[in-house]
Amino acid sequence: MSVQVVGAAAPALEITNLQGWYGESHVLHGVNLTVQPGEVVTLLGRNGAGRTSILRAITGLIGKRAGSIKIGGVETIGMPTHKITHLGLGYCPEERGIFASLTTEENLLLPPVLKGHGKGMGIEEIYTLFPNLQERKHSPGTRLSGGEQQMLAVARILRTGANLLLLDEISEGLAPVIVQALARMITLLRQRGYTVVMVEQNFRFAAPLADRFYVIEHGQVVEHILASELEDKMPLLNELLGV
Amino acid sequence: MDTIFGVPLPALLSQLLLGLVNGSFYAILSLGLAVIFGLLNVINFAHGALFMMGAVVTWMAMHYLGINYWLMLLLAPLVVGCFGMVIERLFLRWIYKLDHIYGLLLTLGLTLLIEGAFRSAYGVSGLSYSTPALLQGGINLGFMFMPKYRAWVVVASLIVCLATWYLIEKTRLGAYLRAGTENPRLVEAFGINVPLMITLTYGAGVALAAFAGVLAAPIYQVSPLMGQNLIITVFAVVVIGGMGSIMGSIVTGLLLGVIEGLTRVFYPEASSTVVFVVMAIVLLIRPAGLFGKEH
Amino acid sequence: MSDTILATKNLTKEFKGFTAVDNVNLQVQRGHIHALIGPNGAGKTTCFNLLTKFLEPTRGTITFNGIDITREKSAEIARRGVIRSFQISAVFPHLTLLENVRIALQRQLGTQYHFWRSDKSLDLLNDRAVQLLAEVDLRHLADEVTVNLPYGRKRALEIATTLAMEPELMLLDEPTQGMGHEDVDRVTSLIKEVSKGRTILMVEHNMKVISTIADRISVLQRGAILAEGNYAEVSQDPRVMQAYMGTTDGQLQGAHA
Amino acid sequence: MNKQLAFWGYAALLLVLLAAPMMGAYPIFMMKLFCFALFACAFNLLFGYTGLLSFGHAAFFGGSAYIAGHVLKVWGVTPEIGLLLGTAFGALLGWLVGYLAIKRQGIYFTMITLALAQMLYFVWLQAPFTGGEDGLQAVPRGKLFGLLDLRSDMTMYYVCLAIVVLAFLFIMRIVRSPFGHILHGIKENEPRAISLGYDTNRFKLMVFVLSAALSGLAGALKTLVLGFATLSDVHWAMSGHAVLMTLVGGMGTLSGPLVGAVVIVAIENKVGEWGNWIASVTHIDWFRSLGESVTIVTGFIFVVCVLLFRRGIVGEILNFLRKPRS
Amino acid sequence: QDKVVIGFVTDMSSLYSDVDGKNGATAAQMAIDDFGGKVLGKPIELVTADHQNKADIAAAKVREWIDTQNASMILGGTNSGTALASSTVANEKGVLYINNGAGTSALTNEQCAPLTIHYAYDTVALARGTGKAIVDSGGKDWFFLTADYAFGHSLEKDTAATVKAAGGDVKGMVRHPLNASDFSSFLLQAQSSKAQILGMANAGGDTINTIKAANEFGITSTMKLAGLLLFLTDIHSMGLPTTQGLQFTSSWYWDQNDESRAWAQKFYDKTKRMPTDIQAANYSAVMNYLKAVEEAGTTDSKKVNEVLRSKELKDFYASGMIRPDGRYAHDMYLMEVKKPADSKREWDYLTVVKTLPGEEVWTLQEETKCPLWK
Ligand SMILES: Nc1ncnc2c1ncn2[C@@H]1O[C@H](COP(=O)(O)OP(=O)(O)OP(=O)(O)O)[C@@H](O)[C@H]1O
Ligand SMILES: Nc1ncnc2c1ncn2[C@@H]1O[C@H](COP(=O)(O)OP(=O)(O)OP(=O)(O)O)[C@@H](O)[C@H]1O
Ligand SMILES: [Mg+2]
Ligand SMILES: [Mg+2]
Repeated sequence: MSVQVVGAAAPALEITNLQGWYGESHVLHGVNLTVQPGEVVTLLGRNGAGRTSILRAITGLIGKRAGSIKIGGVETIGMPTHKITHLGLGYCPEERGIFASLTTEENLLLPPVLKGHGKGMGIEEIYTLFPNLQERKHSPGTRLSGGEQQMLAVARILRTGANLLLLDEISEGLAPVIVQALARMITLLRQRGYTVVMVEQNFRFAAPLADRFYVIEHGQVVEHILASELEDKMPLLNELLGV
Repeated sequence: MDTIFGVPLPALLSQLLLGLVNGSFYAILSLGLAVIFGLLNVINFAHGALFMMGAVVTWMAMHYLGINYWLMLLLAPLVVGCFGMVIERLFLRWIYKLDHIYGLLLTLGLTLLIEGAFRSAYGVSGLSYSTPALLQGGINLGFMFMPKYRAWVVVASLIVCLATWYLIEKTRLGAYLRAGTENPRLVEAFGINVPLMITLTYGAGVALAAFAGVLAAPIYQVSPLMGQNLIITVFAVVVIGGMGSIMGSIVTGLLLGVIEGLTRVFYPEASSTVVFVVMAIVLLIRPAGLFGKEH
Repeated sequence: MSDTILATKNLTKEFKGFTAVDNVNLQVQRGHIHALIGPNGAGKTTCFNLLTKFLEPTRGTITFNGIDITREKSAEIARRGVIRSFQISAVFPHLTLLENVRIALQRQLGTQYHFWRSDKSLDLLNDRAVQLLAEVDLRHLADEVTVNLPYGRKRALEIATTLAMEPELMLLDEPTQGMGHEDVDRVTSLIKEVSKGRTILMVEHNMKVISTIADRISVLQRGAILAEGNYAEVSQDPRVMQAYMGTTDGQLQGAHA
Repeated sequence: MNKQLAFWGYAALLLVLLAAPMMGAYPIFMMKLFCFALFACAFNLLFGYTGLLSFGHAAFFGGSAYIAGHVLKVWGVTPEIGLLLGTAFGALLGWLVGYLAIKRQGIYFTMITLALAQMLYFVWLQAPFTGGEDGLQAVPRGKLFGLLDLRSDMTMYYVCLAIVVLAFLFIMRIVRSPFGHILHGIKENEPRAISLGYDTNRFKLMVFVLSAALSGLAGALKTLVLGFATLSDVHWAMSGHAVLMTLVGGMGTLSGPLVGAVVIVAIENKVGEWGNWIASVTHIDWFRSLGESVTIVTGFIFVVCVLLFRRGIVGEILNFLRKPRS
Repeated sequence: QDKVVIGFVTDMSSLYSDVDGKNGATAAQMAIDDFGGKVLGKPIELVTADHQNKADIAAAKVREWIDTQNASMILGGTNSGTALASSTVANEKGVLYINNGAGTSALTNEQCAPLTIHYAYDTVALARGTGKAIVDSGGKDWFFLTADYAFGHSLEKDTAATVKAAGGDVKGMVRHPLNASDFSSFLLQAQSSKAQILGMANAGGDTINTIKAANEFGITSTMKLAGLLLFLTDIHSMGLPTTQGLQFTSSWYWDQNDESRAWAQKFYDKTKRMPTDIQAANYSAVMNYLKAVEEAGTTDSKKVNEVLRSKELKDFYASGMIRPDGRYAHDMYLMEVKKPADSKREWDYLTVVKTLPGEEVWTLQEETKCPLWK
C-alpha cells in the first residue's frame, strides 16, 4: 500500500456516502463530511443518532461499512483496522477500553508510536496533565475510578503521534476541574496542528473548542454549522438536540 | 532422621525428583493452555491431541525420513504450530466473539477428529521411540538411578517455561498480547495486526504442546490416545493455578507433579485423583485459583 | 425510628497500601436526595460498593435504619431495601422491558424459589410493571427486547427496575452519564419524582442536576469527606472549588450545561 | 398461535410414541432413546436455561445408574425404589459438585465440573461393587410396586414413557415457573440479579441439584431398562454426549434435546450401516470404514454444529419461523 | 430366512481395536470364505459393528441383529463389560454367543450361561499360566504392579494364589490408578522390594508404559518382568529391544507350527499384519460353528450348541472340549520375547517356553460358581 500524498490540499478526513451496519441493522445511511487538517470538528446529536458509529466506521470497527472514507487522501474503506491506524489515527472509544490485565502505565504505553507522523506527547507532559494517572500508575487499569479511566483513555492516544484524533465523549464522567483541563488540552492540540473529530454530549464543553459542528440524526448529517454561525443557529440547534 | 512416615529418606527424595519430571510436563502443557486461554479466550481441548501429534510427528520424522531427535525438538513444534495456525484460521477464527463454551466444544470436536485420524493410521497400541544416543543411560545419584533423559526433560521444560513467561509478562509484545485478550478490536485500532498476532499465538501455544510431545516421545509409548488422559489433569492444573495466569500454570504444574509423586509413595491408589482433591480444596479456599485474580 | 436512614462510622477501604475510602462518617437523612460529589478517584463508587457489600470494608460500620449491616451479604442488604444502580447500565438484555421489570417485582411475591409453580402466577405483576415503565416513559416499548434500546433508554429502564424493588434507599451512580440533554432533564425530574417517600443517595458530576435536586451534598476528596451541606453552602466552599469545580470565580455551574 | 402449534406438536408426538411399539418400533431402542433424551433435557435445564455448562453430568447419570443397579440387584428393592434412590443419589451428588463448582463462573465452572466428574470416575472404577471393567451386569427389572411385571418389554416401555413424559413436563414447568424466570435473569446478567436482591448462588445450586437429580433419574432408568451400568456411563465422553445432544437439537429450547438425542443415538448405532449404504451407492469404499469411525463422525458433527448451526436443529427452525413475522 | 447371519461386535475404534477390531472381522470372514460361503445351502453373511466399548451399544446391536436379521450366532470381541451385556441379551433371545476378546472369567463363572462359549483366553488362565510357569522355572519372589480396579485385582489375586501354591512368595505390591502414564515411581518401589519377578497385573497402555519405564530405569537388569495380559501387537509396537526376555501367557502364536504359519501367512497377505491369538480364535470359532451347523442340519442355537459341546474340537488354533460352563478348555502357552538378535524377520517375536495343559490353567470344577457345572 503506497501512501499517496495528494498535495497539501487533501483533507485530513473525507467521508462520502458512508453506510454502516451492525449485523443486520443498518445504522449509517449515507454520511458525508469533510475535515481539513488542523481543524477541530464536533459531531452533535441525540442518543443513538449514530455519532459513535461514524467514529467506529472510520477506524473500521463497525460490523460492515460501505461508501468512501479517505484519510489524508487515502481510501480506507477496504483496509483492515490496523492499517488504517497507521495513517495517523488515534481513537478514544466511548467505553474507554482500559485493559484490566495491564497496569495504568502499561495501558498508557500500549499503543505503539506511529511512524511518519507527528511527535507524540512525552510521558512527563501527560502526567502533568493528568496527575491522577501518575499517582496510580502501578495499579491495574480497571481498578481506576471511572473518571481516571477516562483520562487514561485520552492520554493513551496522545502519546502515539497520531495527528487525526477521534474522541468519543471524553468529558463524560469527569469532574468539572478535569473537564476544564481537557478543554485546555484540546486548545493546545489544535495549536500544535492536530486534527480532532469529537463526539460530545456536553455542548458547553464543545462549543468554545470546535471550528465546525455537524449534527447527526438517524445516521445522517442533517445540519452543518460553523463556529461563527453558532449564535444565529442556536435555536435550530436546540430544537435538533432537544434541549 | 532417615525415614519419614516409615519411608526412607533417599526413597522419598527420588520420588520427589520423579514427581518433578512429571511436573515439567504438566507445567509446559498447562502453560500452553494458559497462553491460548489467556490470549484467545479459547479452552483448547485439542491440546492433548496436539501434544500427541508432536510425539507422533517426531516418530514419523525418524521412521520415514531419519530425522533425529534434536532436530525434531525444533521441527515438531514448528510443524504442529503451523498446523495449529491452520486450525485457527479455518475454525477458531469464527468463534471468538461467542461464549467460551463454543471454543471448548469446537476444540473437543477437533480432538476427536485428530485422534481419530491418527488412530486409523497407526492403531492404538502405539509406536516406539528410542532415547537419543546422547542421553541414554543414567546418573547414579547415590540414592537413585536417574536416567539422563529425565533430567534433560526437567531442564528443557524449565527453560522453555521461563522464556515464555518472560516474553508474555515482561515484554512489549507480551503487553499487546495481554491487551489483545481483553479487547482485540481496540488493540487493532491502535495499529496492531491482531488477527495475525492471534494466529501466531495459537501457533505458539500449540507448539508448546508439541514440544512437550517431543519430550515425551522417548519416555512414553507414542500412541494416538496418549493425550486423552493427560488433558483432563492438565485442565485441573490450570484451574488450580488460576486460569490464564502464566506463572500460575508453571508453578502449579511443577508443584502438582511433586504432590503426585508423594502420593505415589504414601497412597499410590489415589495418585491420579489427588490432583482433583487438591483442586477442590484450593477452590474452597481460593475460588480464583492459587495465582488467579478475582474479578 | 430516627431520621437518619443510613449512617457510616469510620468507614475505611484500603487497597494494597492505598486508601480509597478514609474514615468516612456519612449521615443520610430519611427522605433526602443526598448527593455525593468529588473529583475523579475520590472514592465515591468505592463507597457505594462498600454500602452494598460489593466490597468488604477494611474498617468501620454501616448502619441502616439503626441496624448494623456491616457484616451482611449483598443480597441481604438489597432485601432490606438498599438498591443500587451501576455506573454501567445493568439490564437483562434478551428479556423484554416488561420482563425486566417483572423480575424485580417478583421478589415481593416470595415465590422466587417455587420451581413447581406456573409462571401464570406472575401475571398479576404485569399491571404494576407497566405502570413502572410508564413512569419512565417506556410504556410503549414494553414488549421490545432490551438489547435494541439506545443507552439512555436502558438507563431509564434500569431506574424502573430499581423502583420496582420499592427501595427505601436508592443508590444511583452517575445516573445521567452518557445522556443527551433531553434524557438528562427527563431523568432529573424522574429522580425528583421517585424520591417522594424514599431516600436517594447519588453520585453525579453534572452540577446542574445536583443544584436542582440535591437536598444535601457531601464532597469527597481522596477518600475523605471534605465538606458537607446544601448546595449553596458547599458551592461557596473555596476548598471544594479548588478540588472539584476548578474555577475560583464563584461561578458554580461547572462545565456541564 | 405458536403455543398452540407446540401443544399439538407435543400431543401428536405423544400419540406416535404411544402407538410406536404396536407399529413395530423397537421398544428397547426407543427406551434407550427416552433415557438419553431425558438426560439431555436435564442437562439443558442447566446449560440452555441458566447458562451453566457442566461438563461433568456423566457423574450424575452414571453414578445413579450404578446406585440404582446396585440396590436393584443386591438389595433386591422394587424398581420404583431403585429409581427413587438413583434420583436421590443424583441430587445429593449434584449438591456436592454444585456446591464446589458454582463458586466460579463461566468456563471455570465447566472445568471444575469436568475435573470433579473425572475424580468420581476413578472412584467408580475402583469401587468394588461396580465391577470395574465388567460393569454391573444382569440387573433385574423386577415388579413395579411389587405388582406390575416389568420383564415384559411392552410394560417396561409404557412405564418408561410415562416416567419420561412426566419428567419432561416437570422440566417444562421449572422453566416456566417463577424460579425459571429468575434463572433466565441470572443467565442474562448475574450482577444485576444480585443487586435486585436475589441470592444467585442459591438459585444456581438449586437448579444444579434439580438437573443432577433428573440426570440421575435418566441414568437409573437406563439401568432398569437395559439391565446394566458400565464405566462408559460415567466417562467424560458421556458428559460430552449430553452437550452434543443439546447442541445439535438446540440449546435453550424445550424440544431441542429430544431431537438431539434422537439424532445422536441414531448416529452412534447406525453410522456403520449408513456408511455401507453410502459406499454401495457411491462406490467409494472408504465409507465402509465409517462404522469404525464413530468418534470421527461425532467430532465432525461437533465442529459443524459450532461453526454453522449454533442454534441447533430446533433452534434454527424456530428462528426460521420467527423471522418473517418481525 | 434365506441367509445365515453371524454378528460380530467388538471394539473397532479405541483401546482394544488392535488386538481384535477390524482385522478380527477379516479373520471371521476368512473362515466363512474358506467354508465356501454357504451353509445348509444358504449364503453366510457376517455383519459387524463397533461397540466403542459401550455395553449399551453392544447389547443393542446384538438385540437388533437377532430381532431384525435373525442372526444365528453372535461373535463377541474385546472388553468385558460389553461381553457380559451381550451374553445376557443373546441368552435371553436364545442365540449362541461365542466370545474371544474379553478377558473376564465371569463369563464362564458367576455369570455363565447355557448358550455362551468363552473361546480364546480368560484372566484366570493368564494368571495361572504365567504364575506357575515362572515359579517353576525359579522365579520365586514376586512383586505386583496392579491396576487399581476389579480387573487388575482379580489378575493379581489369581496370580498370587498360584505363585504361593507353587511355592513362591509375594514380596509386596503397589496399586496404581488406571492410565497412570508414569510408572517410574511405582517401579522404584518394586525394585526396593528386592523381588525377582515383577508381575504386571495391568493391561494395554499401562503395561506398555511400565515396560518402557522399567527399561529406562534399569529395573530389567535386576528383575524379570512377567506380563499377565499381553498381546502380540503390544510387543510389535514396543519393539524387541524394550521387551526382550519378557514372559507372558497366550492362547496361540502364529509361528507355532506349519498349520498356524500357513494360516497366518494368508492372514498377513490380507492385512499386512500377523494375527493375534484373538484373531486366530475368531477364525477358528466361526469355522467350528459352521461345521457344527452343517452337522446339526439347522441354525437353531440350542442344537448347534449341543453339537459344539459334544466332541473334541481340533484345528490349527487349538484342540480341546467345550466344558459345561462354556469354557473352551484348550492348552495355553507361556511365551518369551526373543532377543533382537534372534529375531529373523518382522513379526518373529516369541518363543514358546512351555505348554500349559488345558486341564490345569482354567477355573477348576471345584472352584466354579457356575450352576451349569456343579
Ligand atoms: N454493537 C451494536 N449492535 C447493534 N446496534 C448497535 C450497536 N451499537 C450501536 N447500535 C445502534 O446503532 C445506533 C447508533 O448508535 P451510536 O452508538 O452510533 O449512537 P450515538 O450517537 O453515539 O449515541 P450515544 O449517545 O448513545 O452514544 C443506535 O440505534 C444503536 O442502538
Ligand atoms: N479494586 C481496587 N483496587 C485498587 N484500587 C482501587 C480499586 N477500586 C478503586 N480503586 C482506587 O480507588 C480510588 C477511588 O475509586 P472510585 O471508583 O471510588 O472513585 P470515584 O470517586 O467513583 O471516581 P469517578 O468519579 O472517577 O468515578 C481510585 O483512585 C481507584 O483507582
Ligand atoms: Mg455514542
Ligand atoms: Mg465512580
